[in-house]
Parts: sequence; C-alpha cells; structure tokens
Amino acid sequence: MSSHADTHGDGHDELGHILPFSTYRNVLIGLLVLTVLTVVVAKVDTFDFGTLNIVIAMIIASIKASIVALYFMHLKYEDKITWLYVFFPLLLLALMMGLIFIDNPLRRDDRPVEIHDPLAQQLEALQ
Amino acid sequence: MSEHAAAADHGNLNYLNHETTLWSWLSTVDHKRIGIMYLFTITIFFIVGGIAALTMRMELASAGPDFLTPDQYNVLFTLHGAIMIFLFIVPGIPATMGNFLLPLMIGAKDVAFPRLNLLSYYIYVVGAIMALFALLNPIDTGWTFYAPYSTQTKSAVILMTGAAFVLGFSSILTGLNFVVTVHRLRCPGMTWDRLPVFVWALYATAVIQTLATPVVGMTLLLLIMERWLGVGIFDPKMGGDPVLFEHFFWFYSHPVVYIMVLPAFGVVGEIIPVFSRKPLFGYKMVCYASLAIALVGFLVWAHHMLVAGISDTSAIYFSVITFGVAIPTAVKVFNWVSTMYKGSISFDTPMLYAMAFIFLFMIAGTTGVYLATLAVDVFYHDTYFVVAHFHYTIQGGAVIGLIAALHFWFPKMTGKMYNEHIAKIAFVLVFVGFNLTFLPQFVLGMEGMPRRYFDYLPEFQSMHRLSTVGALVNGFGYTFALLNLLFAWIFSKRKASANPYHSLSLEWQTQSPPIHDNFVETPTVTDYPYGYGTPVEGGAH
Amino acid sequence: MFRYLPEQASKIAPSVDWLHNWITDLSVLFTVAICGAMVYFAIRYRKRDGVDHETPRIEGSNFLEVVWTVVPTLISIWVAYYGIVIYQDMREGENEALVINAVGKQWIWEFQYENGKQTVGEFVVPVNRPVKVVLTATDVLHSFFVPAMRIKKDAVPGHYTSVMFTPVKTGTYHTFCTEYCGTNHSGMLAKLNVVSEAEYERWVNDRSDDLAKLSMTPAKLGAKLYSDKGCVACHSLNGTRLVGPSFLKLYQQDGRKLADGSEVKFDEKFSVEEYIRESILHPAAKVVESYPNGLMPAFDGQLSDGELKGLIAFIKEQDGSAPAQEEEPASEDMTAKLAAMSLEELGQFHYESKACNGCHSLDGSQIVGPSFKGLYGKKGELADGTEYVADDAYIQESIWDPNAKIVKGFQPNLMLQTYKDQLKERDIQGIIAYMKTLQ
Amino acid sequence: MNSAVETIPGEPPHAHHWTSVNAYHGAKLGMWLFLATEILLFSVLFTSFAIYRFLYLGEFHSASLQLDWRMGATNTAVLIISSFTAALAMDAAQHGNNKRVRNLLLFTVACGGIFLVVKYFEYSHKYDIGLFPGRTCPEVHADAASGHGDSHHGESDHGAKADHGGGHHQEFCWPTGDNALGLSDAQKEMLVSNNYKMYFGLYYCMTGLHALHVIIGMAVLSWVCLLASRGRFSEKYYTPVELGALYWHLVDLIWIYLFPLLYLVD
Repeated sequence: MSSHADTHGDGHDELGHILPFSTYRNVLIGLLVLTVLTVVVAKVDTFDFGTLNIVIAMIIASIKASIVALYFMHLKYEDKITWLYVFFPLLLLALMMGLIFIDNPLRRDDRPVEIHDPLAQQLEALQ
Repeated sequence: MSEHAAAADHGNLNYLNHETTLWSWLSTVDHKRIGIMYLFTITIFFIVGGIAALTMRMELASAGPDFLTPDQYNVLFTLHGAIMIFLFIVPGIPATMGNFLLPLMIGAKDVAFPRLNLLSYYIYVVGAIMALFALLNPIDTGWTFYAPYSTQTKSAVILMTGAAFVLGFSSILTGLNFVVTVHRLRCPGMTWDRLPVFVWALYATAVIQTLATPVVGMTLLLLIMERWLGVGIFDPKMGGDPVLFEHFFWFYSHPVVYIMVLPAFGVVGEIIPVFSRKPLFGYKMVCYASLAIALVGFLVWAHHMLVAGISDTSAIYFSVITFGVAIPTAVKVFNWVSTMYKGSISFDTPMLYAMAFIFLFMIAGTTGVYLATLAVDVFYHDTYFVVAHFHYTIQGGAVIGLIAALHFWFPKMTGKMYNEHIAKIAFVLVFVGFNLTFLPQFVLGMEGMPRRYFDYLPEFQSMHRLSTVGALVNGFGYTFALLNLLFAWIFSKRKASANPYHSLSLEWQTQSPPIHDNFVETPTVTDYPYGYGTPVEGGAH
Repeated sequence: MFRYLPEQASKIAPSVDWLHNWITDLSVLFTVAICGAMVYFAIRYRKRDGVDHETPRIEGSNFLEVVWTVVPTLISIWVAYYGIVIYQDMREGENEALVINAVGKQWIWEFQYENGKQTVGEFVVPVNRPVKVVLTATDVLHSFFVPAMRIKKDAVPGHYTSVMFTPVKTGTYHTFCTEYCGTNHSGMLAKLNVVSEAEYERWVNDRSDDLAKLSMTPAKLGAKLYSDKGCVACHSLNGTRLVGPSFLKLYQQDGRKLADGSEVKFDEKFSVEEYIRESILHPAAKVVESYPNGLMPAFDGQLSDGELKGLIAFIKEQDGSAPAQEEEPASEDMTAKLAAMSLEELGQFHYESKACNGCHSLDGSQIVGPSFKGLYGKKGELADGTEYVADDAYIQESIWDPNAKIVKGFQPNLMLQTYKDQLKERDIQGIIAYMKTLQ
Repeated sequence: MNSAVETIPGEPPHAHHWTSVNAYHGAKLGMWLFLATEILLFSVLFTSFAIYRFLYLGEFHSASLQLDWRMGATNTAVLIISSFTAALAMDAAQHGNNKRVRNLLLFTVACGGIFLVVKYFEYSHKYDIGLFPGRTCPEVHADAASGHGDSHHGESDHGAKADHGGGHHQEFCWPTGDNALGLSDAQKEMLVSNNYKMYFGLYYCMTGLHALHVIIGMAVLSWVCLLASRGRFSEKYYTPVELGALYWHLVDLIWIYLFPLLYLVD
C-alpha cells in the first residue's frame, strides 16, 4: 500500500506529460471504430451469441473506457497512488456486484404449503 | 528528536488571537480553527442526541406506556440514531482532532485544500440545519431507513435522508482532503514509517470516508426517488427487493463504524506510549492493522443481514470473513497493552480514558464474536445484545476516544490546563454510568428481548430499571467532563507549557496554542515519534 | 457464566447454547487476561514519587506479533466452523417437516395450516416433529423470532423465507417481531403452543369457529364479534352512554357533530355505512363531540371484509324495534352447561363472553383496566390514596359496583355497571377461581 | 479570504502551504479521488441494473426494445468527439495557447448541449407513449394483465393457488394517481399490459443522473473557458483545464458503459 519511494514531491518536478497530436487522433479513431463494432455485434443477427452478448458488449466498452482513461486522461503517466485510487473503486464495484450476486440468485426457494381446505368455497363466499 | 530550532515563542501571538472578529472565524481556512468550529457544532448535536436517549430510557424504565406514545418513542429512537451517527460520531474525531492535528503531526502548514476544508464545514452546517428541521416534523423509520417501511410511512423521510445525503458530501470532501494531505504535504524526513499512528488511522479513515460514503449517498437518493417518483427499485409490489436496500445501506454502514472507531484507535495509540514513557509496541503492525481493518471493512457488510433472508452461501461467507476484521483489532489491543510493559506509567486523565478504552473495547470486541458466529447470531440478531454491543464499540470506543483526545491535546489547543481532579471524577462517573447502562442490556439480549421495543414483557423490567439509572449517571458524567474542559478554557489562568507531557510527536514541538502557520519554519524529522526510553540491544524496529 | 438464556425448547437449542457458552468462556478468559495484564503493568510500573524512572526502548517483537495473530485466527476458524455446522443442523429433517404458512402484517401474525385452518396471534405445533414455518409479509419487513427455539428469520414482503425447528418440550412460548415495523412493533406478539401429537390433531381438525361463522347470518356474526372483540365494553345497545356512543339508532342518524366542531352529513356521497366502517378501522378519523379520542384501538388489518359487513349489519339492526340485545334468556341447556362447568371454566367462559378481555389483559399489559395476571391477592393503592387488598370481597364488589374502589392510575365509570344482574354468586366465584389460575 | 491568492495571468496562484508543482500533483490526485467517488456513485445503479436484469430477463428484454438505439449511438459519437476535443484543449493548455483552449472548450460544451437535446427528444418521445417513472395504480389486477413478455424466470408462476390471503403475490402496480397526469387510455394500456417492472425506473435514474453530470461538466468547462478567454493559463499553470477535462472524460466513460447496457443488449 505505501510506497517508500513516495516521499515528498516524488521526483519529476515538471507538470503533466505532453502527448503528440497523433496519439489523440488514433484514440479517437479507435473509439469510433469500437462504437460501430459494438452496435454491429448487438444489432446484426448473425452475431447473436445469446447470453454472451452482454459479456462482449462489456468487454468492448471496457476497452474503450481504458483507452480514454490511459491516453485522454493521461493515466498512463500518473504515479502509483493515482493508479491505486482508480483500481480500488473498480474492485469495490466488482465486490459489491459479486457479493450481491451470490445472495440474490442463490436464495432458498421456499414455497408456502398448498392449501386443501374443504370449507374453502363457503369461506370465500363469506369473505 | 527533530533537531530544528526550538519553537521561538512569538510573544503570545497564536491562531486563536491573531484575528478575533467573528468574520475571521467564519471565513477562516486555517485547519485549526475549522477543527474548533467542528468541535463546538458536533458537541451541540451530542447533547441533542443524548437528551433523546435519556427520554427513551425514562420511558423504558417501567413496562407499559408511561408518558410517551409508541409513535413518539419511534421518532425518538430514530432521531437518537440519526443525530448521534450522522451529526456527531461520523464527523467526530476526524473532523475535530483530525483537522486540528493532521497538518501539525506531519509538519505541514495546512491541509491540501484549505478552502475545500471550509466548504465541507459549511456543507455539514447545511446538512445539520436540514436535520434540525427533521426534528420538527418527525421521522419514525429508524436511522437505517429500511425500505418498505420508509417508502410507505407518512413521516418526513425525505427531509432526514436529504440531510444524511448532504452530510455524506461533507464526509467525502474531508476524507479526500486528508488523503491528498498525507500523500503530498509530509515535511522532509517524514516518511511513511515515521508517521504517528494517529495519522495512519486518519489516513485509513479518510480512505473509507471517500470511497464508502458515495454508495449510501446514492442509496438515499434512490430512496427519495422511490418515495417521490415511485421508481420501484425497493418496492416489492413492483418487483423490487427490500433486501437490496439493506445490501446497499450496509455496504456503507459497516465501513462507517470503522470511520468512527479507527481514529479512536489512533488516539489510544498516541496516548499510551506518552504516559508509559515507552515506544509503541509493534508500531508497524499497529499501522498496518489500521489499513487492514479499513480494507477488510469493505468485505463484511452483510453480517448485519444474516437473518434477513439472504442465501445460505452468502450468510456463511459473511460470517467467516467477519472474523477477518476481528484479528487486526485484537492485534492492536495486544500491542497497546504490551507497550505498558516495563514503562513508567503516570495516571493522568487521558491515560485513564485510554486504559478504560482498552477494557471497554475488549468487551465490545468479544461480544462481536457472538454476532459474527452464524448459529448464535440467529438468536441474537436485532435483540438488546446488539444494542449493547454497538454502544460498547461506538460509545465505549469512539466517544471515549474523542474525550481522551480532548483531554490529551487540550493544552495544545487552548494553551491552558484543565482541572485534573474534576476530570478524574468525571471519568469515574462516565465509566461507571456507561457500564451500568449497557451491561444490563447484554442480559436483556440474552433473555431474548428484541430491540426498538416501546413496551416489553414484565420479566425484562428489572434490567431496564438498572439501565435507566446507568444512563442518568452516564449523561451526568459526560456533562461534568465537557463542562470541566469548557470552564478551564474560558476561566483557567494556568498557562500550559508547549509540551506538558514531554511527548516526542511533532505537534508538541511547536508552541501551544500553535501559531497560524503551525511551525516557524518547516521541521525535518529523523526518527519516528515514539523513541522513548534508553535503547536495548534487541530493540531494533 | 450465569444462566440468562431462555429455556432450551428445541432440538437445536442445546448445541446453540453449547457454542454460546464456549464463546462466553473464551471471551471472559481473554478479557480478564488482557485487562489483568494492563492493570498489573499499570500498578507494577507506575511512576513512583513523581519522577520518571528509566524505561527500555523495546519497539516490538516479531515473534509475539506472529503468536497473537495466529492464535486468534485459529480460535476464529474453530468458532466460525461450529457456527456454520450448527446453523446447517437447524435445517435437519426438512422434507418430512410440518409446513405452516405465517404472514406478518402490520402488527399481527397470521398463521395458516394445510387444511385451511387460520389463526391470528397464536399457533399450535406437535412436539418432537420438525416444523417449517414459511414466512412472508404483506406490507413491511417483519421478523419471526421464537427465543425458546433459538430461531429467527425476517419476513420479507414479496419473497418467501422459512425457518425450521423441532420442539422437544410442550408448553407456551413467546414469539416476537424483531424487525422494526412501525407503531405497534412492540405489540406484534404471538404465542407458540407445543402440544402432544394427539392434542395437535384434535386442535387442527377442530374447525368449530369456522363452522359457526358459516352457519351465521351477517347480523349474528356481528353480534358474536360485538362481544368477542370487546365492543360491548364501551358501546351499549340500550342508549346509555359508556366510553363510546351507544349503537342504539346509530345507523338511522343522518349526521354527526364531531369533536372538532365540524358536522358530517350522511348522503349518497358519504353513507352512514362508510362512516361506521371508517370509525371501526380508524377510530381517530371522526371522533364524535364530547367523546374521548385515542381509547378505541384501530381494527385496521384485524377484521376481514366479511366481519366488517357483519358488524355493520348488526349495528343496522339496533334501530330500537328489536328488544335490546340482552343476554339471551339462559336456555335450559345453557344453564345446565354452566352448572356442569368447574369454577375455573365458568370464570374463563364469563371472561370471554362478558368481554372482560376487551379491557383486562391476561399477560400483564394494561389495556383499559388493570390486568388480571397476578391481580388476585395483590396489594395496592386506590385513586383516593387508601390501600386495597384484592381478596374475594374486593373482586366481587369491583364487579358488581366498579366505581366503588378505583385503582390509582385508572379512570372511573368506564366499566359496565350492568354486571350486577348478569353475574350471580357462583359466577363471581368462578371468575375468582379463574383469576387464581393466572398468578 | 485571507489566504494570499493573487492571480497573475499565466502564474499559478501563490499558496503558502505548498509549492506550485506540489499543488498541481495534489490537485490531480484530489480530482482522481473525486472521480473514484463518482464511479462508486454510479456503481449502485449498475449493480441494481445487473441484479434486476438477471431476475427479470424477459421484462428487461421487451422493455429495452422500446428504446431507439440510433439516438443512443449518435449520443455516444457526440460524447466521444467532445471527449477528443476536451483532450486537445488540455494539450493546447499545456502549450499555453489560451485562444485554442477557449475554442476547443466551447466546442466541447456545444457537444454537451447536443447530447442534452437528443436526450430531450428521447425523454419526450417516451413520455408521449406513456413510459415514465412514477406510479399509475389502475385497479386492474396484475393477473388479468400479466405481461406478454415471456418472463421465463420463475417469478410469475406461483406455487400456491390460493396462497395466504390478500395482496401477497407479485401484483404489478405502476402507481401515479389515476389521471393525475391526464393518462390517455392508450398510455394506461401500454403501462399495464407491458409488465416493465422497474426497467424504466432504472433507465430514468441512470440516464437522468448522467445527464445531470453532463450539465455539471458543461458548467465547469464554461467557467474554465471563461478563464482561458482571459488568458489565465500558461505552460506553468493549466490545472483547471486538466481537472475540467478529467471530469468530462469521466462523464464520457460512464456513457460508454450506459449505452450498450441500456440500448443494445438483446
């Protein structure tokens, strides 16, 4: 958790990292292509993988998200602490989802007892 | 020993008297003044919450309705819970002592974002005003706002949940501020393994504050949308699942109990070495235990829901993983007690409170084991055993920690000394009153009395009477202790020296009360702040 | 540690208590050891005569750290393991268990058996046979807790949850609601009666009250509810004013003056029938002028639609034409039956049929009058400060002339004055005998 | 404010408690932490969506057909382009070109505006056909109008025929007062016949909260744009531009996940 190298001011004293225009352009093209890809995979029926659809859609979205984070947000050139505070919330999200998914779907399927009441009809009429 | 120049005394110019207009206080960005403002504000809410608690105890003294109707009682326990948690103990130590001491302890002039610090105080004040309005139109859902009842009841749920939402932001911004401060503003030489254990505890608390509070913020927002627009996420009639509200609520509300108690661990970790004149035993383990508690704290939330109809798989998982949180806490307690071995122990009030903390937290910790064990929790869940357990952890832990901190750093904050004898008498009252209030409630829990009961069967009568007497003694003890400090600050003539307890920690090296910029010039640190006693061969840390 | 846990009435209870006592012993051991060490260090190494003596700079020992991490971990694993094993044992014998449906609704527990028998606030199970209670709720979260059986599970609206236990001792056990559910959360109690197998079979198949309900016209059902639910205690039929307005000619009114000065008219928009229905379900809605508010319990959620129709039909009948619904002249078989009863049964019969249950509870809680539990032989203070001893003479006088001695904290002229001619010498002895059984 | 913050164009504000470089890195760490809290804020919604999609697969499937994926796709493209221009704005700020920063940020804010306009059309279209949050509680009992969506997850077929008395089974009720909003019969029919459970409750929460964040992002970028037009930034000081851009990228990131989840999956 605590990096001893992370003393005060940790080394690089100039400000943020500067990227060439080409990087930004490539990232933009990449994002647009991936968007088209994800729409095609979802809408064109030849690619229907049933329940796998959502997994593919999430993978594509995660690729897009990581490109944006790494290059547009300069996460690639940040120090270790920033990386930590990006991955820790994602871990918490996965944790929250995971532990709720081992609760809700696996609940005991209790059913009330079937009622066979000879007096049912008359009581219903009275009700 | 940090060998920067001794604190050159600036005459008597310090953060309190270098500007004394009201506007200079309300618009200050000095972390010390913000800490003091927080202190007075949360004490008001401590009193309000305490009055609610005493009224309930009066009602519960005898079976059958005495002077309250069931609805009034339900409103009272809701307000007691909500005010004590959201308005007193969550800001509690981090906002008051944390704000005041963090920059001093790491040798900084102020927190990372001073103006953001003032903004979070004012967000807290807005939230507090909303909560005061909630006092007027009552809310009777309990501080947990559980879903189907809170979406159906006629009482003003939106007001109090809105207040909690706003207070959550103040907590997030304070946490964010502290994390950046500890990373970026440590003075030269102050590496991570030379940080005082109170700063480690504050750092772990700040991580939880920043990362857990948004979840409850969103959950309360969904509850407000549920009541207002009927989006149906928690409404069983529309397919929603009330247990899902419990999951999201406790995802925050378990880490929040570590927000409350971790700073208190830090305070005890500071006090014991100073009054035993001995280095803190296993300094590294105590620091890493704070972080371990913070991290594992995120994994265990559903042990509050073991009988809420969750699947057996998750009940087993949460029961087992909860023991994972108990281990680091036990390690801390072992280390504190070992610190006192072969020390030169003096019994000033802070030390008495610290020792009382250890005893009370042993009871709190061990009763937690009952509630973590699956088979026993089925019996004890939502009974008075749980009420007694969490009062031992929150009141026995965090509140005693806050009062210990107030006494220990009182000379540093005010430059004066409080009356030692009155403080000790108040300590005895608090200690006796607290135990007399909550030990009978353990017995009530064993007898199977459920919590949040307005009226109870006659066989629970005697324990409730004992508990009410204890509550009165406890309430009197707190007022006695706080008034003693208040009068000492206003009337006491005895000037406190810069370092009355000869502590090695950085905040005691500057004058007390400290100047506006904390240190004449930024100190450099060469050793960790617990270098007491003469070195022995095997003592390398 | 001392014995506070409730009696062990289910098969799982002994093992839960075994684990509970193991944790207690470990907790006491660790607390005493650590706090003892602390106090010993504090005294042994205290600062003597104001001067700090020399202290060694011990900064830690890795060996100790390992020891007090491993030891608590091992204990935790052991305790957690047994916690899980015993938790799973609670589900033993699930397939041949007797299944009962329990529905929690705001402030009552409703039970339903396979043969259609429904009860409220009380359910009966056979001893030594696994029982599975399937829980649900209709409005908010409730929680089904039987301390003696060491079981608890939340009743979640919209979902089914279940709880299982095997009773091993006959008797009556408390059942609580432990999930906060509103105003009367503390009153949402139920009774679990564990009886022998034969007794259980008799009770389950005894559908006499359902049969009785079927054979009645709505008005007769209303009359039965009028006494069963305790209306008789506050609403007379002969016009005399008691706690509440009399039912005589109530249905024929065209309007009511209310306590807040407003006037409510009965017309096709708001008929008298709706007024009566609303006043039964939510009495505080329209309190009639000069009558106390807050005394009548809200029957919302406690009366089915059919029962409400019956009560309204019964009140409609009180138009003064039919003779005031006195206790039917004791037909021959009735007096014979009463004479054949033992004193205690006679007392219990009167307790239920004369609507004492409306105001005097059996479990110590105060409704309108003092609870019968523990009343016989009780010494106490009257409203005028004098002492009283609840002996036979006092009880007989209090029944025949209630206003003679009013106990401190209770209000006069609430109790019916008409018992003097309904309850004779032997009936009073019966009531006293019944009270004695309620110590 | 008594802390000495003189603003010399191009120079970082003087702060007495830390150096300007440290202030830059501190501000960025603070911003990343704030983005972490935003991610966690949305994580509650993503988890709710995931769990209810798992439980009510059929309803969510039939409900998501109601959304117009073409509008969603255009919105995604708009946000990606605006994210691109925000990144270029930060790059321009790093080179101290205030005018270029202003123009690029204006374009980004304009893209945000387009996004909101498209969102407005989507919402109003849904409003017209009766799909909106809130409760309509027509007396029609759910059984009579059980959803035609084939909800193969065993929630609608109940074991007990006459289960324990009263409104316990999954009675569908979308309650906003009978005609408080002037419901036409067509709208009421749409609501009751399609057992949409809370798909649209979640839809409006997620897209509504995201739209709110777009508005906040636009406000922040407009303020930064104002500063840039006054030439406030230089190579040595461009922190506000970077923080504004970071926030905008987060808003885009969240939409990148929302778009496939809500619009595409079937």
